[in-house]
Amino acid sequence: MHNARNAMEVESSSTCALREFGCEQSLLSRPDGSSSFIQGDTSVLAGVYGPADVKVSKEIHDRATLEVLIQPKVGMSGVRERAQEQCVRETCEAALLSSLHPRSSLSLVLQIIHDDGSLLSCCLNAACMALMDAGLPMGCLFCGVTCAIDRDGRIVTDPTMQQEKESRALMTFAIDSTERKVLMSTTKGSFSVNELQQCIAVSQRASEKIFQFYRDSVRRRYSKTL
Amino acid sequence: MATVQICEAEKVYIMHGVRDDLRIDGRACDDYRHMEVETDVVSNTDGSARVKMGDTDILVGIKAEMGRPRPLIPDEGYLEFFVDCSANATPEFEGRGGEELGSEISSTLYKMFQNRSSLDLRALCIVPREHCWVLYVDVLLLQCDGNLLDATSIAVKAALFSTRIPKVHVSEDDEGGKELEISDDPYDCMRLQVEDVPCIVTLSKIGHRHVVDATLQEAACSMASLIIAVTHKGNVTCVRKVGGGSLDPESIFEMTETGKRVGKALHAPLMKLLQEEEVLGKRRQKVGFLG
Amino acid sequence: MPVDTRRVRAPEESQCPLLFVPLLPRGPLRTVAQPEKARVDGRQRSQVDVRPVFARCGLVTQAKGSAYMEAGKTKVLCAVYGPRESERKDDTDMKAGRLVCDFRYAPFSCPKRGTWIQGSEERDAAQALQEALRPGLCLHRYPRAQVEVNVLVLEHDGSVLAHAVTCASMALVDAGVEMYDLVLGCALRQDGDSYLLDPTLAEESGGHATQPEDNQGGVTVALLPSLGQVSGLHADGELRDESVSAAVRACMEGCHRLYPVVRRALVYAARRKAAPPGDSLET
Amino acid sequence: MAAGFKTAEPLEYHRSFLKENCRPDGRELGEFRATTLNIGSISTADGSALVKIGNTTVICGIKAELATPPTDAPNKGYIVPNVDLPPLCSSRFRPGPPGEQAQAASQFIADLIDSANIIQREDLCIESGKLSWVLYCDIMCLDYDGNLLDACVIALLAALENAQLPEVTINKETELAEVNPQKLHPLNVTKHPVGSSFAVFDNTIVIVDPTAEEESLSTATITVVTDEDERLCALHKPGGSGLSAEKLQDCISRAVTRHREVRKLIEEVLKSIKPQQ
Amino acid sequence: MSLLKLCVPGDRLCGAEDCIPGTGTYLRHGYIFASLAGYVLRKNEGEELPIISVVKETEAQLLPDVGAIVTCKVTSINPRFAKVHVLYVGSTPLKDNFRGTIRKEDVRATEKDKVEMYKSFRPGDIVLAKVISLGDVQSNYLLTTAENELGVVVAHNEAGIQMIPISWCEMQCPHTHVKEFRKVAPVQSEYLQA
Amino acid sequence: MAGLELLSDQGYRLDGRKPSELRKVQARMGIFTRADGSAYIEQGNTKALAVVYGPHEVRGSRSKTLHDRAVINCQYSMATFSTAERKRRPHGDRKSSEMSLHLKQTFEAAILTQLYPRSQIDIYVKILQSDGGNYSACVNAATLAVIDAGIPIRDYVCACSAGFVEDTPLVDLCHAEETGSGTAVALALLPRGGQIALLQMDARLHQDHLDPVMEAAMTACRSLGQVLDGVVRQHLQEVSILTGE
Repeated sequence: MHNARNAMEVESSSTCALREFGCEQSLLSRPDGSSSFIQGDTSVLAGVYGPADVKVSKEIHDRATLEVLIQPKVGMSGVRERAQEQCVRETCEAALLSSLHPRSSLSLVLQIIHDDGSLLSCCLNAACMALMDAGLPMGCLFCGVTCAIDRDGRIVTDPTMQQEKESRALMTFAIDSTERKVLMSTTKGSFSVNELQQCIAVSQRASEKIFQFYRDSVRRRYSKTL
Repeated sequence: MATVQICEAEKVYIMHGVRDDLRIDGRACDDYRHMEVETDVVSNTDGSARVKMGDTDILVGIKAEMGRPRPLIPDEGYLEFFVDCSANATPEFEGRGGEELGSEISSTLYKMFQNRSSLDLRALCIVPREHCWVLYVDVLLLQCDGNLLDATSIAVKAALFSTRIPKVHVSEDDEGGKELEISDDPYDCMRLQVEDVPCIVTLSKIGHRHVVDATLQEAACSMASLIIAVTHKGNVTCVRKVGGGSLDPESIFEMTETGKRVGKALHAPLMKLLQEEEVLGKRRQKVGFLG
Repeated sequence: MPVDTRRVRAPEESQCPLLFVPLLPRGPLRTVAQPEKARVDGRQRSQVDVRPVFARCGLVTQAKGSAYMEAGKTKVLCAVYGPRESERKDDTDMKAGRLVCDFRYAPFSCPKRGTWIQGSEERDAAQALQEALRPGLCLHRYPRAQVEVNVLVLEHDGSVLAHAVTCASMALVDAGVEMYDLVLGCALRQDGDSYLLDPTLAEESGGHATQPEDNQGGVTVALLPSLGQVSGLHADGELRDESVSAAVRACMEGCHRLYPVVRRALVYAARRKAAPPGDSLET
Repeated sequence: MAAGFKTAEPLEYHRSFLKENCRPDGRELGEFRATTLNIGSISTADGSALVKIGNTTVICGIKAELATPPTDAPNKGYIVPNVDLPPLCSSRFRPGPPGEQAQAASQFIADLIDSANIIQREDLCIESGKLSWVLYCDIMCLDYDGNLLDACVIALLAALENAQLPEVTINKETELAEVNPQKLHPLNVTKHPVGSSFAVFDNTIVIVDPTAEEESLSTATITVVTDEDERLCALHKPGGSGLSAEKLQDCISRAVTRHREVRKLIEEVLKSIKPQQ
Repeated sequence: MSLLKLCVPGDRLCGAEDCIPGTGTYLRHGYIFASLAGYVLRKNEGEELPIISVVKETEAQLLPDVGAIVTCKVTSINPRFAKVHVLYVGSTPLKDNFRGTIRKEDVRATEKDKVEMYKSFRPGDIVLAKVISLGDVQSNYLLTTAENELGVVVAHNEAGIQMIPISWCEMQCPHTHVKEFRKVAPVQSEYLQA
Repeated sequence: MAGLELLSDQGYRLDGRKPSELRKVQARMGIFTRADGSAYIEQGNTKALAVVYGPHEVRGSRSKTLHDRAVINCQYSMATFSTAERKRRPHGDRKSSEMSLHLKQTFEAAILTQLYPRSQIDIYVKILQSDGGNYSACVNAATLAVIDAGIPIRDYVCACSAGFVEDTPLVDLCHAEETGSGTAVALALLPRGGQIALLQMDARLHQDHLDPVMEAAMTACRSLGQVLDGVVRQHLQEVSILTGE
C-alpha cells in the first residue's frame, strides 16, 4: 500500500508544529483491519479482529465487547500498559456504534514498534485508522494529541521523548471529529487551569490538521483502487 | 483423600460393625493393618524408605543439598517437603488433580516438624549464616487406600533414620574465605537422631466410636477425624480436626487418649525393625517391589 | 520472587527494618511470658481472661452479610456473598451447597510486611476456617449454590484464626444463611504448666526459648456453643496430652465467655435491619 | 412496582431522578456523600488511614522497608503504591491477580505521587548510593460503592501525614544499618492534593461523586486533582463521551471548593489525634 | 401473636411436642432450634399445634426453587433455547443473578412443535417464568413460560422504544405502530389501572 | 570420545557387559490391587512402575471420545529423587510430555483399541530410579501392566535403546553411555510380527551405520520379549495356583 508523508505546520501563536506523520492501512493479511501510524520516529502497528464470537463470561447482551491489548516494544506489558489499554478501550467504545453488533467480541492489538514521545496519541491514531480499515460502524473519528509544557511555559505539541523528559507537564487528549470535544485525557506533572485550557485549545486546532491528514491518506488510498 | 462412593446400606453395615468393635477386615477398633517398612529402596538418594500399609503404598526419598540457612535461624539447616500424588494412585490425580491433597499433606508435615524438639537441625549447619544442609524430603504416593498421613509420617521417620549425610571438612584458606570439601568415603557420614520424630495417628469417628487406620470405605462413612502426632515419650506435637462434621468434647478427649496409647506403641517396634535392618547392612536381601 | 507484572514495580530486595534493630543481648525474648509473671496487659495467667471485644455487623454494604471484630488490637473483617451460582461447574454437588473460604492478611497487618500473593499459611488458614464453619451451616438448604466467605485481617495481634472463625459466623448470620448454631473461636498459648488465653502476637511467638522446655505450644478451638460440639481444633508445638485436654476445656470456657457479646451484636444488627414484623406483616 | 422498575430498567429509573436535578439517594447533582476519616488505627503499620465516602470504604497502610537506592538515582528512595480490590469489597471482583480497574487505579496513584510530588523522594534517602527507604503504600478497598479514586487519594494523603519513620544510622565500622525504633520522625508532606470525581450521564448531565450503580450507567467519568495553590495535578478521563471545555471548567471549580472541605477535615482529624501521640 | 422476641441461630425455642417447626427453624433431639437470626413468630393455623418460625426482614426467599415465579431478562437466543438472567424470585430482587434456560418446548402450552424462538423472545426482554427444575450438573435452572400468565412483560423494539402488548403473541410500538411477535404475558388486573 | 572409555579394547563396556548384552531384567506383575493392571520392572539400575486403568468412561471433555475406538491416555513422570540432580517437578516439563506422547503413539499401535469404542484407557508410568533407557523401561513395564489388566494386545511391545561407539553397536545403554556416546536410538518392536512401533533417534549417525545399530536393537528387543514372556507365564502360573486350577 502507499505511504503518505507530509510535514504539517499549524500556524498559531504557540508552536503547534506536529512532526512528520505517516499512515498505511490494511498492511497485514490476517486481521480484519490493520494500520501502521508513524509520528516522527514514534511508530505503532494496530490490528483489529472482529466482530467475532465471544466467551460466555464476557458476553454483553446489547453491545459488542471490546478488548484492547498493548504490546510494549521490549519486555512484558505491565501496569502502565494496562492503564493505557483502559484509556484506548473506552475512547474506542465512545466512538464505535457497538450496539449494532451485540453479543460479539472486537479485539484491538497495538504493537509498539518504536517510542520517541507522544506514544499514547500515536496509539490512538493507529487505533482509529485500524477501526476505519476494518469497516466497523463509528459515530465519529477521534485523534490523539500530546502537549508538553516545557520549563518556561511554552506549549509544545507532539513532543519527542527528549522534549517530554525536559517538560514540566505532559498531557494527552483524544479529540473527536464531530464536535471537537475531549474524549480522553491523561496528564502527568502539575499545571495551572489556564495552561490546561490553552492546551485544550491548541489540541483542538492540531486535531483539525490530523483529521485533514486522515482524509488525505484515505483519499490517496482509494484514489488508486477506484 | 481420594474418595470412593459407597451406598447408604454399606455405611450402616460398617457403622454397626464398628459399634461391636469388629471392622470389615476383622480388625479391632485400634488395630493397624499389616505394615511393611523397608529402607534404602532407591539408590540415587541419601536416604529412602517404603511403607506398605494394607493397600496404601508410600515411597519417601531424601536428598541432602547445600544451601544458605534461613535469615531468622542462621545456625540451623532446614527441611523442605514435597508430596507428589502421582496418577498411579487414582486417575483423579492426573495432571494437577493431586496438588490439593499434596499441599495439604505437606503443610501437615511442615507443622509437625515446626517445633524444635522433634529433629535436631543444628547438626545440619556447616558454617552459620553461610552454608548448611537442606534436606529435600520427597514423598511419592503410589497407592492410596486411606490413612495416608500415618503411612507418610512412618515412611519419613524411616527415611530420616536411613539418611547418610557426607561429612564436610571446613578449612580456612589464606584470605579468610572458607574452603569446603565433602568426603566421598561412603562410610564417613553423619546420621540423624530420629527418636524424637513423632508419628501421626489418624482417628476417624464412625457412629459413636472411633477407629484407627481407617480404609477408604471407613473414611467415607466417617464425618470427622482427628489427626494427632505423638512422640515416643507420649507428647503430642500437632493436633488437627479434619472433615466436615463436628465432635463433642468427650470424644475428643477419648480420641486423644487412644491416639497417645497407639502412637507410643508404634515407635518401639519401628525403631527395633530399623535397628535390625541397620545391623544386617549389606547382607540384607533387598526386596523392593519384587517381593 | 518472580517479577509481579500486575502491580507497580518495587525494588527486587528490601529488608524489614526490624532486622536491623541492634539485637538485645542474645538471651531469650522471655520478657513477655516469665513462668510466674503476670501478662503484660494485666490479664491473669491460667485464667479464662479474654481481651475486650468490639463486634459490629453490616459494615460492608455491598456484601449479603458482613461483620467486623476487634479483640484487643487484632482487627478482622469478614464479608459473605451468596448463596450464588457456583462457577466451578465440575464438582457442583446436586444435593447440598458448597462453602468457599478465602483468608487474607493485609500487607500492613503484620510487623513484617506480607506480600500481596497468597502464601501457603493463608491457604492453610482458609482450609481450617472452612472445616470449622461447615458443621454450623445448613448447606442442604442451598442445592447447587455456593456460599463465599472472605476474611481479611487488618491487624494481626495474636489468635487471628480464632477471631476469624467468630467473625465469619457472625457475617453468615447477618447474611441470612441458615445455620444450626453460631461458631465461636478461642485460642490459647500453653507455656510450661500455665496457659495464656487469647494470646497477643508477642505472647504467641514469644517463648521460642533457646532451651526447648517441654509443653510449649498453641491451641485453637472452634465451638458450637449451644450444641456443645467442637467443630475445629488446631494445636501445634509440643504438649503433654493431658495439657491438650485442659487447653480444650479452657478454650471452650473462653468461647462461652465470648457468647453474650456476639449475641448482643447480632440482636442489635437484626433489630436495626428490620422493624418487628408485627406491623409489617399484613394478615 | 418501583423496586421492579429499578432493577429492570436502571437507566430509565436514574433519568427520571436526574430530570428533577436530584438523585435516587436524595443528593443534589453537585453534592458529595458524607466523608469520614480515621487516622492511625493500625498499630502494626508505620502510618495508616481509613476513609469512608458514603458507603465506599478504603484503608491505606504504609510500611517502610530498607533497600539500596536505584542505580540511576542514588540519592532517591522509593514509593510503591498499590491499589487492591479484593473479592471482599464487591461481588464483581473475583479472587486472583488484580484486574484492570485495580491496575489502572494503582497507575493513577503512582502518577499522582510523581506529578504532585507529595513527598520529595530525596528525603527518603538515608545514605546516598548505599541505603534508602522504600515506602510501600498498600491501599485496600473494603466496600466498593463507586468513586474509588477520590477515597484512595484522601486515604494515601492522610496515611502519609500520619506516617512515622524510625531513625536509621549507618554504623561506621560494621557498615551495617542500625534502626532505633524509639526515635520516630514524621514524613514531611510538601503538597496536599485532593481529588474529586464526576460522572457524565447521556453525554450532557454531569454529577459529582457517583455511586457504583451511577458509575456503571454513566457514559464517562472524570477525576480532577487539585492541590492547595489551585494547580491541577491530574485530569484523568479514561475515554467515554466527549466533554466540552466549559463543562471541564465547571468540574475544576467544583474540585477547588472540594479541596478546601477535605483539607479542613484532614486537619481536624490530625489535630484530634496529635495531642495523644 | 406471642411477645416478639429476637433469637440467634442455635437458640432452643421450644420442645418438639408443643410446636411444628416452620421456616428458619430445625428439629434436633426432640427440641426446636432457631436457624436464623430474627423475630420468633408463633402462628396457630387452626389445628392443635401452632407453627413456630423465625422471620428475618422481608428477604426470606434466597434461592429460586422449583415452582417459584421468577422475573428474568433474556440474554441470548438460539433456535433451541433462550438463555436468561434471573433478576427476581417472586417480589424479592436477587443480589447476584442466576442463569436460567427456557427450552423451545417449554415456551407455549399449545402447538409445542410450531414454536419459533425469535418470534417469542428477543434479547433484553423482561420475562415472567416459572422454575420447573434445578437442572443437572452442567446446565442451570430450567424455566417455562407455558402457562397463561407467564411470558414477556417488557420489550423494546429495534429502535429501543418500549412496546405495548396488543395480543397474546404481538406487541406494538406506540410511535411507529410496528408490530413485533412475542410470547406476551397478559397484563395482570392490578396493573391495569395505570 | 573424550572423558571415560566407553568400550575397552578387549570389547567390554563400563559395567563389564559385552556390546550386545542386556542389563539384568527383573519384573513383577500385579503389585497393586486397586489398579486394573500394574507392573514393576528393573533393567539394571533403572526402575520403573506402570499402572493401567480402564477401559472406562472418558473423563474430562467429552470432545475427545472417539466413536470407533478407545482413547489411549498416557502420563510419564519421574520421581523427584530418581535422578542424581533433584528434579523440581515430577511432570509437566517438555521432556515428560514428549515421552508421554511417544508412549501414547507406541501403545495406540499395539492395543486392539477398536474393541472398546467410546472409552478411555489410562497408562501411567513412573520412573523410580533413572540410569538410562527410561523410555524402554517404561514401554516394557507398560506392556506387562496392560497384559496384567487383561486388555487385548497384538503382541508384546519390547523397547530397547542402542548406541554406536567405535563402529560397534551397543544395546541397552546405561546413563553414562547415553550421555557419553552421543548417538542414542530408541526402538519399540512387536517381536512376532517384526513390526516397528516407534523408532526415535536424535543425534548424527552415518547412514550405513544405521543398519547394524537397528539389527542389534531388533535382536535385543527379541531377547527382551522372551524375558517378558517368561515373567508373564510365571505370573500366570502363580495366579492359577492361587485360584486352584
